[in-house]
Amino acid sequence: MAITEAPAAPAADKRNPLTAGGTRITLTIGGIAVVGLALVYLLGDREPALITQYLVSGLLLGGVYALVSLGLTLIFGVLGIVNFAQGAMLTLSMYLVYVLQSSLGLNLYVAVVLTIPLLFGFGWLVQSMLLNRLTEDASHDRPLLVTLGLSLLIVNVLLMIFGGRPKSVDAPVSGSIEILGALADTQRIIAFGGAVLVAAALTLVLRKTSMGLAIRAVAANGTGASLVGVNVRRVYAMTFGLGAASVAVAGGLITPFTTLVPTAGEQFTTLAFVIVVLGGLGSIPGALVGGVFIGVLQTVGSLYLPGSGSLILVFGIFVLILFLRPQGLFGAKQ
Amino acid sequence: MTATDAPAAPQAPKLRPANGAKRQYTFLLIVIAALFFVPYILPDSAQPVAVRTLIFAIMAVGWNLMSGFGGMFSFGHAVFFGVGAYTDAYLLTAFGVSPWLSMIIGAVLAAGVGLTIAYFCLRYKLAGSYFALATFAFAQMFYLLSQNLGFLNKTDGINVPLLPEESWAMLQFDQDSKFYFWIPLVILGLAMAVTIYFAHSRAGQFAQAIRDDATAAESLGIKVMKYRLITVAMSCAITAVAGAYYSQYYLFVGPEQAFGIHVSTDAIIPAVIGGIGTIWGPLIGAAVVGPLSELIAHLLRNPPEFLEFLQGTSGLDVAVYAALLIVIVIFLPKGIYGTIRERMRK
Amino acid sequence: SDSAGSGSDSVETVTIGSVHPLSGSLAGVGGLMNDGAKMAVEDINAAGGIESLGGAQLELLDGDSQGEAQVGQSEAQRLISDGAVALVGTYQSDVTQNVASVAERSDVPFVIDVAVDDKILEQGYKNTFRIQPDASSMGQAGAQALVAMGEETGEPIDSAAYIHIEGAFGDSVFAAFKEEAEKQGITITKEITYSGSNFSDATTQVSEALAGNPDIIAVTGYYPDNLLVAKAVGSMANDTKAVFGIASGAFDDTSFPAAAGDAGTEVLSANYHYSATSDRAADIRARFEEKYGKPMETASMLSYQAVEVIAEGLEESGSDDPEELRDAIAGLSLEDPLLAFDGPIEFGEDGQNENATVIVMQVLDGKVEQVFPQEFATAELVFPTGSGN
Amino acid sequence: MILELDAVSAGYRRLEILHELTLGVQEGEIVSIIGANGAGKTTTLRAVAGLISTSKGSISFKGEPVHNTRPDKLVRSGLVHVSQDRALFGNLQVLENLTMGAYTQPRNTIASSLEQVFDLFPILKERRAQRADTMSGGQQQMLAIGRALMARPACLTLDEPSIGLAPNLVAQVLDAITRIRDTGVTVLIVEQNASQALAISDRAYVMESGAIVLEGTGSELADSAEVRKAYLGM
Amino acid sequence: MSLLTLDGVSKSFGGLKALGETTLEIPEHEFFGIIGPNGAGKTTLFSVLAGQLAPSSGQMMFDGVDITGWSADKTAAQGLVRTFQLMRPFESMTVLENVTIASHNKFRSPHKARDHAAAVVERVGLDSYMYAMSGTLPTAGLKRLELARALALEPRMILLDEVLAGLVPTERAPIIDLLRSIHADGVTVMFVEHIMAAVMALSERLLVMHEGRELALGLPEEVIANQQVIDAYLGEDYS
Ligand SMILES: Nc1ncnc2c1ncn2[C@@H]1O[C@H](COP(=O)(O)OP(=O)(O)OP(=O)(O)O)[C@@H](O)[C@H]1O
Ligand SMILES: Nc1ncnc2c1ncn2[C@@H]1O[C@H](COP(=O)(O)OP(=O)(O)OP(=O)(O)O)[C@@H](O)[C@H]1O
Ligand SMILES: [Mg+2]
Ligand SMILES: [Mg+2]
Repeated sequence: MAITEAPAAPAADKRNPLTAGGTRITLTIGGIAVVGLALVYLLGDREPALITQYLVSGLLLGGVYALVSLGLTLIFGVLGIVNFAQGAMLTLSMYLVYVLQSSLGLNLYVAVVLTIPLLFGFGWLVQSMLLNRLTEDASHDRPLLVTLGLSLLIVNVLLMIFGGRPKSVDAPVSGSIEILGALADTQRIIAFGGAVLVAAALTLVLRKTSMGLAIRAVAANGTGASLVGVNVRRVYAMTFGLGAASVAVAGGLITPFTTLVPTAGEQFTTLAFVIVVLGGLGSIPGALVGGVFIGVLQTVGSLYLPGSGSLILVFGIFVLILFLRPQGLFGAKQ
Repeated sequence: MTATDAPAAPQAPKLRPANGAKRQYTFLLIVIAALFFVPYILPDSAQPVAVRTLIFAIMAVGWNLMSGFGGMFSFGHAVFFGVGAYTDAYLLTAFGVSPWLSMIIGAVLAAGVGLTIAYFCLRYKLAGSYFALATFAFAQMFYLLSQNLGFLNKTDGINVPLLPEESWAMLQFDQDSKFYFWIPLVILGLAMAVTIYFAHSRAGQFAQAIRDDATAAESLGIKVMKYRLITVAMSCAITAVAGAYYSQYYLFVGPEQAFGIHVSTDAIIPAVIGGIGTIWGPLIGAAVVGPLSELIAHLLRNPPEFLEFLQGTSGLDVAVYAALLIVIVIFLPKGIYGTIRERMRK
Repeated sequence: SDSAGSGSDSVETVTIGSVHPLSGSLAGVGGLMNDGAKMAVEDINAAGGIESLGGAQLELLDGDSQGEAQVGQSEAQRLISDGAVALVGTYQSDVTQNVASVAERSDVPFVIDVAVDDKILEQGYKNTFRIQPDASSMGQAGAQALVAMGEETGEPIDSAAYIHIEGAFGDSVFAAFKEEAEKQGITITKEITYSGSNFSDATTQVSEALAGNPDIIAVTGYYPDNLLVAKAVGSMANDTKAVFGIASGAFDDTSFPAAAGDAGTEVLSANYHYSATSDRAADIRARFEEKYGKPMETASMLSYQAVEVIAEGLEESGSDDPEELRDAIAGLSLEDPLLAFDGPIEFGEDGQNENATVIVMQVLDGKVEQVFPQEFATAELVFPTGSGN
Repeated sequence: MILELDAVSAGYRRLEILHELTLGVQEGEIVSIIGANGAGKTTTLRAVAGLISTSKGSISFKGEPVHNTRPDKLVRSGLVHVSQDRALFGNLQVLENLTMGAYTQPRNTIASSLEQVFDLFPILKERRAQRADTMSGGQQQMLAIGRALMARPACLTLDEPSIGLAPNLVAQVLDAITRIRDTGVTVLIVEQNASQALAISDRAYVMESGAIVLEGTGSELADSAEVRKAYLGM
Repeated sequence: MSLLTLDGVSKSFGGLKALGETTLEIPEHEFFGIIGPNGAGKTTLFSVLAGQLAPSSGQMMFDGVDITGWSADKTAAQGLVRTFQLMRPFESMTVLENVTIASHNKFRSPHKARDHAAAVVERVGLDSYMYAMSGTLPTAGLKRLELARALALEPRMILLDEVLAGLVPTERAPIIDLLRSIHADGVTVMFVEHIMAAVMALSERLLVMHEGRELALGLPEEVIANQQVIDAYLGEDYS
């Protein structure tokens, strides 16, 4: 796993970084966010109703980002793999949902549930067949290239099977509700809920199950884990599988409001990395908060920096945080 | 107490006497001389692929200096390539500056940009994946910036105007001119020569020591930041030259061509496949990867009979390429050259 | 390349190169376009080939640009050195740019089927021709159509908010629209841009557009993002008279009505389009769909048309020499275009088809119908539309 | 013999370090391996623990062949290794490290195992909420041993448990090892502090260049002039 | 005159004071030993002296120059060089190259640097490993390599962090001899060690550290008779 050379502080965070809540950090970010938003409302020179709409949209977009990042934070945090196939796996799960729905006529959400084990298996296979050896060598350039290749492979195989024409799925629910005068799309609210649910589920798995314990041990010291009886390769495969399974939820829940083409997931890969590093490698709450933070930053930022301008802001803040708090918002110092 | 037979004495360690840079220069000369004849052998239709391969090779040689010899894994070499490409296109269209001069200016600019980025990344002690992601973020920022900067024509990009006549000063020849191959070949030769020189120089040795263990190097009196930055500057400058040549050969550069993610990976893939941190790795890697997708596409266009059914499946060539990439990375852990060298040493 | 023909009339096959994105994110449309070109070649061959060349058969070589400019360029070079005497392509402006420079240097005519950027033809290249209207003329024609529709239905349009993709395409369509619209007395209440490479929610853009209470919301962009815009408008209470796409990649696509559902109903789109009133076009579309199992989109029809242009050039010049072919294409007047154009296909000095124009389509009953101008109409225009709810 | 190595060859990549090495440990013994630096002692223990693979020969544990078996399987069968670098979970607490040690054990036995470990190393009880990587060198060594004990090993292999420790800690750790043996655990230990190690060993092997050259009881070897000269520096 | 002077030097990590205010004078050409329990702050002291860590307070003078807050490379160039407790070879390089890296700092000419390095490699007894990749060296070899690299800089003063740890007794003797000869060449030596036999044999003066502070300082025999030292560090066997 990549480790910065920054000197360690003694007993910085006694809790385990994978699930640590980081109350102080949450409060700090919350505080900054509230102050920032207050400034936008007071001095932003835009209609409050419009700002509220941007805020709500940003939160919901953040939910989508968080969904995509949750799986990645496990894969990156525990296995140290810069998984460039994250976006492609997302697309894969979307097509699976599409196939399940169009061939078996399943309800969208039933299809999503069925996709979870499928992607878990896919992730398991990818890790145990392609990546295990590289993970053990602790190399970071080679897994990066393998996942890059994998991403190309998935996208193009999807292209071969489904062609490049856009597809769409039917959602059982649609429409939108109003929050403080701002419109919130129901499907996006469901996706947001999904993000919280996945985060909770992953936290539960990591905290309460013996597999979770093993994952944390492997993250802390692979050899050490094998010396206490953990089958490290299995944990690797399991972790990648869990990461992929979370991606399945993400893909399934965003399918109804995304144009389904073989490259649909790609745009999320980059931001997911930003979010994961921002939140702290391997931190579940970090991915959640980071996702929402980036979503809001990008959306509210676009009030003043339209188009790609707000993305420059996102990357700028990312680099700043890398410099000033390399362990991320929720990461314990190494 | 029982005594067992004493085992054989430990084998003496294999000697590895210094092999001076001379042999490598000689070899380089032979390789470049041999490559000189490539345009006579290749069919016209393959020449663009050969030129593209050379551009990849130059980028990979540049990337390898910083990431292979310097140990600073850059995932944002598009920044330097793009700076070179845009400098050339911009200076040419705005002021009519000769591309040869622009190459130098672009190289200097890219080195400057690289120094700034690397300085901050190193100052804040980013390493490993974090360093890679930081450079990646910078590349994204440059990408977005180039889309928003008016003087770079935003997303439109810049066209290098076509000249009616061939011109050495403006680096333009007939479409099929062999100079389009020979010029990057010479640039590649120079870049390789720089690499060989650097690898054996005092500064290069320091850089490699720092890569292996910065703390130990510093405690031996080596100015860590200085030698790291020297490495970065050279790497960025070489990559920028590749970018400038790109603009001249393709006569067009836009944000995607200059700063796109794939530009960064194009620099990395040949080096990793060939052997990261070795002198010959990037060259070998580029020679393999450059034509690979073309070869696959060619094979699929005119498939042997038993593969007939695959003809015309879109995406297949890229999928095969991706699969091969995965296989090579997994089965040649040290890259092609690195693996061969290891075999020979043992 | 020395493969250019001799000019004699004893040629057996004439090779045309086609460069499109067959893989990558645009593979869907790229594949359709390639198929369109292929089908044109087959149709022409079946009809006896090029008569003036003694019934010479056409052959199509295809190249995959992978959506990348430099790949497109080397593919074009490959096709020419493999004997192509003319090129068609390429859908993307930057790739087209590079292919155009290859065509110029090799003195091979290049007929652009789709690529919108004005700039491509501003290089002064003499070998490049474009069938479709360019970005600025679409913006201008869009504004004119809007005014005319308003007058016809007695619902004058005073204001518009404009949502468009960042970059050359969106910017130039918008600029031309704005200039023309303001001339005609329409105020632009707001210009909202978004980034095409990272766009997964349009609510904010749409709510910002609606904030100025415009009569219509005009939209320019690609398929996924315009779909998002349509859906966002559909979900918000508003009293605009219509959503009006100009050069929109989505609104007149056959898959749009199903994908957008209710939100797509009565959405308008000003765009170049295959001529739904032409029997010839209808026949081609029917056969295409039967053969490839996919509906033939307009882009694909343009590729078909581009091959026809080249074939007609060959016919006129009676030679497969690229330079003679080029001259013939430049002087061409091709009647009965497959697109809803203002007359025959004729290229101006800069290579632009002078009669290229946009028509207005509307999603009605889950189908894209041509509604304006009257001569191309397949259904009755509904205006103002139901999008105000 | 609870643990037996028969003509084992092993090494790194193409480099063979152990050349047909043979040794055995009886149930309930403390056996130590001493030898020059680079003789291959660590390599031997790593091969036994399944951390590197063997190319020739066999290793058996409780009569079953176990060479080239994954480390976690060996742990389940009762063979537990404490490596030279300790391999602790640095960012987990002392208590979590210990609990993790009992990963292969039924949950209801954890409490009693903990008690045993705390008996042996009271400092661990005192510091149970401290992060492992902030503990001092000696404390970390105790934690590593304690974690291994949590797996209720039948046989414990220790690689230089006293390296870099202050003299008083060296004595403490070696003393603890005797007490561990007294609870019925078999111990195979590699030590630089040869004289102290021999003093607590039932039997010992002397290793040279990847093979065993001498074996005997602890006191035999400690008294041998040859060993004293070559390994004890006396 | 003293070569090295520490005046109230301390180092804290966050809330932890790893090294308390330390005041110390080391005369030129002394052989100065340091012992103390694990975590006493010995390595921290070295890191502060050598410039790896900036002191939290205090002042350090070396050879009449104030070196407080200097970076490691500057300190090394000044003639104050350290070795590492956990060996840190440049793994991609041979033994000779490792040492040449250091001698490059003394000699601009590559040939001179090489010859000098080769001589140092021989001096530390690594000649048979001259061209071996440093990563494959056994522990004893790595310890010698650490020494060789430091010596190649021709230091005025050398800080040795547990150069004997991990060595079997027979391997220790030649290193101890080597240290003596280095000292005989006029180099001032400060060393941390847990192996008491060596400590007693080598130190002219001995400092005992405990929890970041000086517990005792004086002649070795006096120091190890100190009851506090026995309690904190040596254990009953030494009483
Ligand atoms: N990962 C490795 N790759 C290559 N060679 C290695 C590796 N680890 C150890 N060696 C070599 O194997 C030999 C035996 O090493 P080992 O660590 O087993 O010795 P040891 O007896 O434990 O010595 P020490 O007292 O130094 O710990 C040494 O020559 C060493 O250099
Ligand atoms: N980078 C650091 N961050 C936080 N605490 C540190 C750091 N380095 C050392 N410490 C702490 O400072 C104290 C002193 O450590 P130091 O390494 O100087 O001990 P030492 O005397 O060299 O011990 P040993 O004999 O075990 O090598 C220890 O408690 C250690 O945990
Ligand atoms: Mg050892
Ligand atoms: Mg220490």
